[in-house]
Amino acid sequence: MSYLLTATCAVPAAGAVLTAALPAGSSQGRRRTTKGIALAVSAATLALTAAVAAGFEPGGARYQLTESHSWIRSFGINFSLGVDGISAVLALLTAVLVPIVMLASWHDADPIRNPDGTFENVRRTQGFFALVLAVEAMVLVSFLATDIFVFYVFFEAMLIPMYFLIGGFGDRAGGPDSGAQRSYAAVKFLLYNLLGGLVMLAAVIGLYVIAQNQGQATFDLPTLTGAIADGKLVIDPTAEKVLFLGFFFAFAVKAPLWPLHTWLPNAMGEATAGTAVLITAVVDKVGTFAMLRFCLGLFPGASRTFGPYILVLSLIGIVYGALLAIGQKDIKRLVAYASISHFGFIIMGIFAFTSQGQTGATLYMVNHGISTAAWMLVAGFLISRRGSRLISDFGGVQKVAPVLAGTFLIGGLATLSLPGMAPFVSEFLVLVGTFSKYPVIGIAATFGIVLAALYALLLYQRTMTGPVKAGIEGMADLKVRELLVVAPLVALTLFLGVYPKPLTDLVNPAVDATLSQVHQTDPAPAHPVAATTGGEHK
Amino acid sequence: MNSLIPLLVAAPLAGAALLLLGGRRLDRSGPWLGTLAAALSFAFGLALFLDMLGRSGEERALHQRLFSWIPVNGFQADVSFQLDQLSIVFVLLITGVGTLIHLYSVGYMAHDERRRRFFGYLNLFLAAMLLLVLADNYLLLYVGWEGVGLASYLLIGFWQHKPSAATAAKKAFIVNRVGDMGLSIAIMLMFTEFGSFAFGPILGSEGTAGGAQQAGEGKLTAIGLLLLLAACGKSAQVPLQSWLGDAMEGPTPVSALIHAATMVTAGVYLITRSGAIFNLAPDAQTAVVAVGAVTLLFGAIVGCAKDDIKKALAGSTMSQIGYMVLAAGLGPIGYAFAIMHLVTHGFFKAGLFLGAGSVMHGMDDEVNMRHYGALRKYMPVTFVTFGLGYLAIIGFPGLSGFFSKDKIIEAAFARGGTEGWILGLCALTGAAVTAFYMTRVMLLTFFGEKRWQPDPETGEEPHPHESPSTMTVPMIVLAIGSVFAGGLFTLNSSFLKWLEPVTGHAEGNSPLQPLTVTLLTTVCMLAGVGLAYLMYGRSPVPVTPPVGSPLTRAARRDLLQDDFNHAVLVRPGSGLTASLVYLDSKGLDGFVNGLAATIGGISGRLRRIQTGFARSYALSMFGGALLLAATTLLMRSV
Amino acid sequence: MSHWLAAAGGNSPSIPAPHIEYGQLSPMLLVFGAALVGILVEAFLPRRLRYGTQVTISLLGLAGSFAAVVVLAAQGHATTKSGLLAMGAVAIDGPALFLQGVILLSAVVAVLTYAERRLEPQLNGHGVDAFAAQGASVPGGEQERQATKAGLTTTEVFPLTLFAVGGMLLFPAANDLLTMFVALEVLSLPLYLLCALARRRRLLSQEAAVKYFLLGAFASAFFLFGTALLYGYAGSVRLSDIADVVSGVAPMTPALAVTTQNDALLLIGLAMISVGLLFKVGAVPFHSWTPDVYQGAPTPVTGFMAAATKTAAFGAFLRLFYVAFPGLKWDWRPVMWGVAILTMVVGAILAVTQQDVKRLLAYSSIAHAGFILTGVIATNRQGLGAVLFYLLAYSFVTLGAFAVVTLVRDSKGEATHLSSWAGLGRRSPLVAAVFALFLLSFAGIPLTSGFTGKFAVFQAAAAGGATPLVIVGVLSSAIAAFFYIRVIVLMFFSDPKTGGPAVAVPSPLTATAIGLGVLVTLVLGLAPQYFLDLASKASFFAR
Amino acid sequence: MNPVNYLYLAALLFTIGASGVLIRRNAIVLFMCVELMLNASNLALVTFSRMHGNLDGQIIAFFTMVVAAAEVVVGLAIIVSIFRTRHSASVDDSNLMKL
Repeated sequence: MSYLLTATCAVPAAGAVLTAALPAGSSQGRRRTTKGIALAVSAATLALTAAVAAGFEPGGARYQLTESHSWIRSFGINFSLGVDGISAVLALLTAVLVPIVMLASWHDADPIRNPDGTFENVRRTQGFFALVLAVEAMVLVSFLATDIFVFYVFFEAMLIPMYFLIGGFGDRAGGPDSGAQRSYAAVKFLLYNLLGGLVMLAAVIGLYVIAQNQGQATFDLPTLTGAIADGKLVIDPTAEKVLFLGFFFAFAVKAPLWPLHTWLPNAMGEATAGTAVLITAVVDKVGTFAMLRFCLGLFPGASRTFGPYILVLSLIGIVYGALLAIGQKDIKRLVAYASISHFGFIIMGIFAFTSQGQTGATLYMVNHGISTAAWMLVAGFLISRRGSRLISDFGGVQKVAPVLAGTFLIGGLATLSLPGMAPFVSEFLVLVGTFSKYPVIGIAATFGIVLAALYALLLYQRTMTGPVKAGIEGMADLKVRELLVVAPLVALTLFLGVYPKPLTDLVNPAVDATLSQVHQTDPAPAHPVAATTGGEHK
Repeated sequence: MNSLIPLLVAAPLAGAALLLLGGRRLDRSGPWLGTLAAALSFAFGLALFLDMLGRSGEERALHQRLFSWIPVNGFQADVSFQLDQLSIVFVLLITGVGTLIHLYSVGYMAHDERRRRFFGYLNLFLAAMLLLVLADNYLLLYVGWEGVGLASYLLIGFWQHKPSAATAAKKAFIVNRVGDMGLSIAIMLMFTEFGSFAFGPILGSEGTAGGAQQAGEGKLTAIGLLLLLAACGKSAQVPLQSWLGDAMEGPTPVSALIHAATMVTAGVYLITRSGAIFNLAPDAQTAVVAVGAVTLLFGAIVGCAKDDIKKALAGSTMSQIGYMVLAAGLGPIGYAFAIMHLVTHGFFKAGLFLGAGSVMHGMDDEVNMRHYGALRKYMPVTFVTFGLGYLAIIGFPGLSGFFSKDKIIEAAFARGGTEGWILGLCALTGAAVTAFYMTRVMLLTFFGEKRWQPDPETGEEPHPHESPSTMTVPMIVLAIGSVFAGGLFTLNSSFLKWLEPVTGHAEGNSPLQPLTVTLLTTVCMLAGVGLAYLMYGRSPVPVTPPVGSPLTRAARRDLLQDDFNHAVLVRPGSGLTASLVYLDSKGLDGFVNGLAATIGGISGRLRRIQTGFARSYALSMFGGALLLAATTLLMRSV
Repeated sequence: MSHWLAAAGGNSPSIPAPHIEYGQLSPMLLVFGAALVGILVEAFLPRRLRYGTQVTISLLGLAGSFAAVVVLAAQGHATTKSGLLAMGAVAIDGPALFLQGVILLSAVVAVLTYAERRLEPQLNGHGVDAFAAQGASVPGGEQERQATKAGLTTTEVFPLTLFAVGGMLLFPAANDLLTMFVALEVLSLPLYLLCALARRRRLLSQEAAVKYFLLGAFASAFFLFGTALLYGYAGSVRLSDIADVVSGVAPMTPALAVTTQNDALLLIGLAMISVGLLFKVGAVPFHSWTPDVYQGAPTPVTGFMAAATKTAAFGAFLRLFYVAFPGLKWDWRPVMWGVAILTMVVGAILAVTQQDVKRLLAYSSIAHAGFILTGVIATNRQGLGAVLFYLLAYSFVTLGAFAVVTLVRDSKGEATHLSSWAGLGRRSPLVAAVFALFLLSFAGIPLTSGFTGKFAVFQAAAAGGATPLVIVGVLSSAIAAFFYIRVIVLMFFSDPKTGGPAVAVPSPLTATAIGLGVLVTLVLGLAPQYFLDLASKASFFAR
Repeated sequence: MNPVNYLYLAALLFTIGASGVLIRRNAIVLFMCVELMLNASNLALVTFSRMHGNLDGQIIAFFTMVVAAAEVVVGLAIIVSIFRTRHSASVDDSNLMKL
């Protein structure tokens, strides 16, 4: 048994504890040590995750590098980890984004200097970076867990560090009531997700009891899905539907699917840009990931039954999110609504039940993570410079800070899925995958790409172009640290747009396995022809 | 030679990357670097062309597969190129005209501090456009398709500090996106129909039947209409034409390259490339010709009313592309003519735009033709090259436009029946109107009295002067092309034969003799010129435009296209958005908050039970005991 | 008289000496013994020595008792050798020993918080604790002033607590209704007194005591009347005998033939006994004393009461329903469903608008009683184990939380109004973090003991066919989460009030108590297997 | 005499006691009502003891008396101390804590 996966999750967890325990102080040196250690831990995690992805053989078993440690025997719970292609790419996404988020949030958690020169809350720095590492550890466990209970525990537990990240660290750009707004956002985030999680808890228990009654007292995902597929575990259709809805509700809240999305704009709007990225690019992905892994594998029948309805909801989400994004006055809320639209695409890809759709959805999770991170973090740099989140406070930034404006545009273009950039690949796959089974929904979703262009470019136009507005003059362009944040994201966006094969190779087998779990196949073309010309010069 | 094909794209792409990432160090050398990249690409294109000439007709098409782009089960998207007779025409046009315009821009943008970026964008455009015409499948074409859209967006909005430029850029992108939607749905439809979206398997090649031949007409019509939607967006055809006029906010070389010679003709390329589909979908073809015919008149009418020289030319572009689309819609009989007109139009329209740019350059960026006049004396080279382009576009016998347009009109009549007559007459009318508005431009700009206005801020009058040689040389080259290209192509039907392996060939059955058509066209042209001379040549032109007829006023407002879009799309759209924002905060969020408030309210009410009186607690216990006993008893009796 | 003779049977009236297993009763005997020694200490030792002696005696007694429990369990009295003691009056079995262990540990922690003398400002150079200088003095009167000046302390609280603990140990082990009643009174009476002994806010304290006392006595009366009715029905108060009569396996006598005809006796008796027990666990609608008493009592007592009383009462509840009334499952389960649902929902909803930490925790304890009831209703072995585990987890979180409450003080003593907790996280991040951990455990967030407990209970309930209860439980958990989180928001995300309370630095006593709470909360959340096993092994009643 | 009549009496006494608790304000009286309830239970116990012919009920009654006595001690101590504070034995005066 290899301990690589445990190590991957344990390193950030240990790092979180270590970071939290570091001595506090207002001195810059102390802060720098804290940040350096946290960054080093996240880099180590990235290395481990890369080792996991490198060690994964696409042609091999469904779950690889598996390990299982007895945890709570009484309920048949093992701390089981395993990686498949989908979780590998998502773990990689997490590990890549966390150091970047840290770097981007470098000064966001410095202690607040009082007017009299003293510092308030000197543990802020330690707290922030420890919480980020804690989130990373929990997200990684969620992605890698092959035990439903373990997944559930960390799926829920990650709410707490997230909650403190949202509520405790604002972006200092809010109005006078920003504190109240922030705690409102944090509470809303927590309660919404907790409610989802508790409903799921009931479903988890229900599933366990059903399995127990049929001699399968386990939470082990491969065992359960195998038993369901072999007919050894029979869930009554009504119960299956209820359980599916229980699971799905939690994931739909987290994802977030319309109409359960209303926590996201508040959370992303009030949190720091780094935290907002963690929410939308990392934590929310656990929701969509879990739909793919748990809902489909455990409840194939119910998934098929509810699939079309979920498609409709996701379609509404796509259009609704985009329209709302167009109507926003606040940059970060705009990004949040754009994310809601994107999550619609992801969920649509999952429930279209085609390999294009699901591969697209998985890639979409990665690509949305990267591109939204780029967009949001640059927005964060912008906001911290101006001290305002209102779009109307900006204008003409490209004149004074061209690099900032340029990277912001790239982020926006990635968000609108410009071909050549990573999100295009996934968005097109999702659309094509949906279209081949549900043409009407596929066509309707395509409207989303027009609306995406509208919100992304309107935002760029309003903030960056035109004459330089008051308060913008003398705005500094991106600093080296900030460039270090943006450059890898932009590079990844472009690279994965042109050459997504490394990811698709990882993802394809896992998607095949998932599709066969729900007994779905791709529709055959009406008049099949050779897929490619493929020819060299004759 | 195959390996040269990727280099065609790579050269400008590398140039773009270098220029955009290179930083200030390249500010000075940037323009030349960019031009070099374009020229390099042209050289590759030329080499490939010469190589292609050396092979027989069937072996001319080259394929080069680079790598598997998106490999997903049942879905194979490759980065793979196809260079055939049609592509090479485009490659040469794009790189050739592109290089010239790069060169022109070196002079034109010499004083712009952000010129390095400008050349970066231009190179990016070249790369994307080449990708568009070299792709061997629709998805890769789509990448180029949107890539040119991006370059167009960046270049229209190049002067971002001008709100009008930023707005125009965004508008262009978004209108194009509507068209792109058509293309992407078309690709999806192809995928579900054929399991592929590569040209070869679907369209067939050189005698081998493709998947299109097996598919039902309904599906093909749908694909055709969707492709037409895409073409409408990119080529500024009705109803997605509204962005082109505004796109003139970009620097003039951009208008020349992207919004006249190359990018806007991508729609024609798409339709021609997909000929195999359209040939089997007559309804789609009818739609194409209808769009073409409407647009050619629409653009021409708009062109008549504009006082902004670039906007007048933009109307003209729209109209000329209408001709091409019309020709492409006619099927095999028209494809070659569409492409031929596209190439000749590339020459003369680029030349005209460069001329306009030269005029603006001399007139301190004045664009209002009513403030021009008598410039022929001050800018002789510009006058001559512009004049040659003018003659070419109106179809003056012997010049390029004469040959290409004439063929299209002929083919339109050859469609036969009522349809043929309507199309033919539209095309003829268009020719007359073209002559009218181009003569108007010519007269207002170069003839008559000088009507220069002092700068409202500095009070200085412009001092028109000839442009530097980096600008005039490209104009001269393009003028030569405008004069001779048409004749060269028609000679021995060389162009037709060249393209035949790709487009196929068909003989039309025109109700009119070719000579009759030529005569009619010439007469129409002369009538247009004459009318324009009567209106603008004989009497001095007022500096402020007269009110004009309702049609003129509508034409000035682009035939109310923006008003229409505003009323039908923008206003309801923003209303919808605003109401959704309200709904989200008050409805959905309100529900959530309301739920919390309700629980709080219940809690507040329920709290009052806790009165603090021990006896009331005892009462609740007593009641509870009674209830407990009663229900236990009741449970038993039930 | 004739009956008396008949019952004695025969003409040689010799009363057999009851057989008492002192060794196996030693946990209780040790505690009672320590309590008696404590009384003697109060009587004979000079005042200044009493505090130290009492604390030592209490801790020794409790620790000894706990050791006895462990030894008994190790000897297998919890599993294979479980049985009845003292002529069938007391049971020694898994649940009894497990809960006795929990109660004893809680008591140890509670005694630590009782003994805390560093939080109150010193008087005459002496540290004083949370208890009134002289319980009998009139609040604000001359006598009180003098007593305070003299530095008097009420060291009687220690023996009182020991008596209560003794009662609590007996309560879940009681195998007949009489023993149960006596245990109930033995645990209750000292608690009534302890409630009245707060050093600060004595009016509230006395009010709490009088309310608790009157309502407790009222509930006891119900319990006793229920006992009488059940005795009437079954002719015995032994739980197993009642069960036999209910299931019809008992030999039929003429008297039984008469009484068992009337099920009303049985059912009303059951209902009335339930009233007594539901009162103690704080289930709706018998909960109304909880908030007032929790608020008014001295906080260390509240913590003790909340943890240990609930444990003991649920122990008795379980024994009663699992041993005496398994045959009546179909009668009492629907009623308990209703009670559980009401308890969870009302507890959670009422807590939402509370403004006082102690009242908030009181309502939270009501909601938790509801959650535990779902485990009781499961009526399977899993449910039993789950409830045992839940009680263990809940006790320590509760003790820890109330211990933290003692730390947050202003000039008037403990600052229990929520508004004064604003910004605590900025002033004392550690204390706030610890309290937040307890709150999260209450809320049932994974990786804390509260989650494991809730999961176990809900899982058992679902397995026992009470799925709707699980759903209600889950939804009320969500409501409950709302008010726990509200406190966290207040502590961490609100600005501190100027002149607000400060966090007093406690002595190692309270620190140990809090530390133990944290430790148990985390261990039961992260690695609960051992304790789940323990609870699962213990989940078997002797009859 | 039918022992059931004693039971009716016991139930009546219990109800009177419970009603007293609910109705009376004076803490002492209220407490006496509780005692009445306890004694009603005793009556019932003794009756049942007689019916079943065993002594358990009677013995329980003795226990109950002892418990009641202990309760009186504690109860009176509390009531007296609160009376000294407030100069009132009305339980309704003790409602500082509510809601």
